[in-house]
Amino acid sequence: MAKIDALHPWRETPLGGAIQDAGNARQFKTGDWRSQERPKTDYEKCIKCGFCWVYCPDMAYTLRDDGFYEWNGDYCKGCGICARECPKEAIQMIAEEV
Amino acid sequence: MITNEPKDFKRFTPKTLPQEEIIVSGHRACQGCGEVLALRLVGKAIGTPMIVVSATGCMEIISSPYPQTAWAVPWLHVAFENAAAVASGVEAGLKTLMAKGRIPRRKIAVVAFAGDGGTADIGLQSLSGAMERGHDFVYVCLDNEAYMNTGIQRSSSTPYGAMTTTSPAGKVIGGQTTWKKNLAAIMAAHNIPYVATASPAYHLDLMNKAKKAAMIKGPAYLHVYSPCPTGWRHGTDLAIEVSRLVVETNIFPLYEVIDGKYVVRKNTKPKPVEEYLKIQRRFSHLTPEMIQTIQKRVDEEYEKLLKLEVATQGLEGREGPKEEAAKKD
Amino acid sequence: MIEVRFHGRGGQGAVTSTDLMAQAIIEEGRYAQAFPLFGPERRGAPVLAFMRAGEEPIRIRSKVYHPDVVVVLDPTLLPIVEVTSGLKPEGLLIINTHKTVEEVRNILGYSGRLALVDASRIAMEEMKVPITNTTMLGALIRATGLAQMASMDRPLEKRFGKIAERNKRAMQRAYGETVIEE
Amino acid sequence: MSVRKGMEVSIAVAEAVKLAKVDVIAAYPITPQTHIVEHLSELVADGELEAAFIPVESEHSALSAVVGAAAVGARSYTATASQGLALMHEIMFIASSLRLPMVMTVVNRALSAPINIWNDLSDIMAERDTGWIQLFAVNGQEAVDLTLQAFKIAEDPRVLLPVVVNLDGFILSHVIESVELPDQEAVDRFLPVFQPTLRLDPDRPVSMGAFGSPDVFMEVKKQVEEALIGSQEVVAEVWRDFEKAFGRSYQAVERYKTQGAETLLVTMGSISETAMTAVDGMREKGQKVGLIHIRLWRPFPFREFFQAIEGAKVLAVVDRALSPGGPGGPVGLEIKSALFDRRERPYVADFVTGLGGRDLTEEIFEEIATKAEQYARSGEAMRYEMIGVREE
Repeated sequence: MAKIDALHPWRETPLGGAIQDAGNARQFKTGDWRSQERPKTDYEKCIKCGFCWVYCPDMAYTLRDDGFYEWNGDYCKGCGICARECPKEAIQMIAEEV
Repeated sequence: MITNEPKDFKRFTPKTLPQEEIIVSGHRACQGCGEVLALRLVGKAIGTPMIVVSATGCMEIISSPYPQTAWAVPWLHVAFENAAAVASGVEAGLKTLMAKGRIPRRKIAVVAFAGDGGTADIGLQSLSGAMERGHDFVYVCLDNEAYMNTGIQRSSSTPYGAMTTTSPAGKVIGGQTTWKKNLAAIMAAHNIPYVATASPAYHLDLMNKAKKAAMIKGPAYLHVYSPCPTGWRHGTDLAIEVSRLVVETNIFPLYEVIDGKYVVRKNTKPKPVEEYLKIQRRFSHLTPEMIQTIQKRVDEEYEKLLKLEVATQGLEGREGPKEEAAKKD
Repeated sequence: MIEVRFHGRGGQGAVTSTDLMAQAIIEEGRYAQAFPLFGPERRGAPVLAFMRAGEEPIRIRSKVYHPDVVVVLDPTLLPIVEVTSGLKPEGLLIINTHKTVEEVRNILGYSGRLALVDASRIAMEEMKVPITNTTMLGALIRATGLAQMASMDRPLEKRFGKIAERNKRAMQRAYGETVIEE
Repeated sequence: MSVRKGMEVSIAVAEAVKLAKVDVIAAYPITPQTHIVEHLSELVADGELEAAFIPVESEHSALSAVVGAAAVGARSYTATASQGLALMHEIMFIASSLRLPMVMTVVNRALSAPINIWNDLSDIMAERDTGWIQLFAVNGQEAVDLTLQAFKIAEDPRVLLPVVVNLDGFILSHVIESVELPDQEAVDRFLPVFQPTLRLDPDRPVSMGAFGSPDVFMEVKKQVEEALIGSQEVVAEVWRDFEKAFGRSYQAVERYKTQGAETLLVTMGSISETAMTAVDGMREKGQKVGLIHIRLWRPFPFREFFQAIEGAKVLAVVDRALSPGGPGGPVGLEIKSALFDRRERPYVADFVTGLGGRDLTEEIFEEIATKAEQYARSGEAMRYEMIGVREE
């Protein structure tokens, strides 16, 4: 289990336990949760519809300048929604190398 | 077809979807979570500046493992049954501080997120109060049809027949014995300006409704279907598939109630409910009779909805259902 | 008293492993305790579960910090979780992997007692699912003698009913195919 | 120049909330708090108080809404009693741990069952461990003054904790008595506009109310505890400022004729005034009796308490709540524990009385003081006694 980082002494605990650094959960790489498979995009088939980006619960796709969508292994949990919803079957789930 | 959308409301199109996210990667939702996806799309549609109030539940737990937060917008969680009450205080506080010039006057979307348990059961009273008082905020019920954060216990929003850990598929009682509480109807009965149901598979429809809800002055209620692979026992890749099937089978019709007038997205050739039920193991124990009961009730509820549309819009002899269905979303 | 730590992922039945093992030990008239790392278990996320076994009633309620045995149900955890942390010097590490002893020792930089078995393959062949929780119990029993294989029958039947038989077969195969290296 | 007027104490408290220029009020009606929230509604409706009044559907939502308002930086207020306070119980702990300043008036009333709308302290005593600063008013003037002070204490950056001001239901809240309302300018100088430290602000997003795992929970709780203990200095400071501004002094533990007293009555709330009159009578008859009343209940003022009881041989504690099956009334319990490791300790006799609005007359206080002395002389250990209950 990834230890929660920044276990500070009580005096350094932020007021009321409020987390000041919005979005700092990005530090936690949920990509470690993949164990079986991960998606791979065949850009020949991709028509830039963006469904992979729209339907990803973990926002593991980012829009590239060329209009294609880039997969980010740091956060993808390997659920397979993108592969299933890609209208052109451009995304296949491939085995995670163990 | 009445379409009195707010004045400067422009519908999202596939090309005009905003990039901004209100929640970031690194949250701890399960693989393939439909609820965090629904939350993300609603937040993206409403956009900032926004202040979010969450009820206790999956979305609150997975997004705020102190000292980390997945929220990119200001966020407050107090307890399980008071998201609407806390949001009332946030809204009233902002309004007064702006009136007194203590903070800049601008439109800040106040959005409350809660699950079905936090909305239909423990939080119903504070929700009713906030709606009746007319606070200018959006309440979003992310309906994954059971208490998932505590381990898949039944709620009043669990569908008839579904197996949960407190409505088990027993030899004598086969799963949930009650029909799903109709929250959208309860909210519509509060005569608030806007109520809508939405499903992540119809993301443009969902996002347009969320945007409209935020733009309309006064309280708005969004009931968003939110698949949970862990709780519904289906593949982690099926969140969108079940979100589509639930609409195609008329189990979860998509509609709006704008100033009391129902606007229903027609579906005149619904798929049989079985197609939806069979891909989820929470329904694997259903007998043919139970499936028939569900089919019959689903058809009745859908007919009721169409009648409500006619009744509330008071329009006679408008376009028949066939022409309606032709218009694809 | 023996203390065991199980490493798995949410939804993979790590907790079931500890429960079944504890039940079997108790059926043999000895004492055992099984419990997960309490907290919200999320499908896919790395999780821990613990077990204690002994001749006398066990009166410890804290987590296991210095296990005698560590069982790793899922090889994909090795790069991201320090599975050997707190393991006693003379402790035993049991891993579901198709890799060889040398490869595992290099990856982990671990020179202690090691037991390996390709539980994923066995589970797929015997049960058609990549769930290795019962399969790995075969390896655990083989490597530690914590209980008799026969003592697993009733707990397995109670827990899995019709599909208990498949689980038993997978467990038997793991018992046979486990490679132990002092 | 402010002038003394005859006014119902509830109305006076509402006027104090107006003087404090509160931003948001959220309240649900409950006897005997209703006159406060009714008058506040009138002030808002007449435009005399620029504030949002949220007529919530329950006390649980009242405190929840106030937490929401405080979280966006609004000066926020609510008032309740008895069952309403009990319904807020869950949120009381959360408000303090979120370090959000707010002020609540509790018009003390008995907890059911049997349902009873009259006065005792059972409602607030059930909230002892919620992390709120707790103050007690003895008369109408104090109720006004403490309300203004409560906002200043709560909002002090060294404190940032919610504050509750207790005043007895009916026997104080519904009494017309002489009250001097300070003028607005003086209050504005004493209590400037609220400058929030923690605020939900889209330009600087923070997450409040996060999920605290075992690794971090105790650190957050330690911070709240230290803030609560540390708040005692700020309370004293605020009282000094108040005295400079308005000429009325306040102490954590107030004394009445304690010089040369061997027996001290220990009271809380408005019954202290009746007890003072009883002390006058006993002093005239030569009984060496005095009185202290605890104004600051949380954080418990140990130092001031020990100073106030110096020289006393017997403490006759008047508890207005019972801790069933426990070592007696909550106040007696706390005093015995505070004294436990003192070298010399006065004899402590704890009397639970006046529950559910039973009237406390001078005679009862004389009986309490006299009985306490008898117990002390007999050297017999006395856990507590419910005095005033009909035996026959």
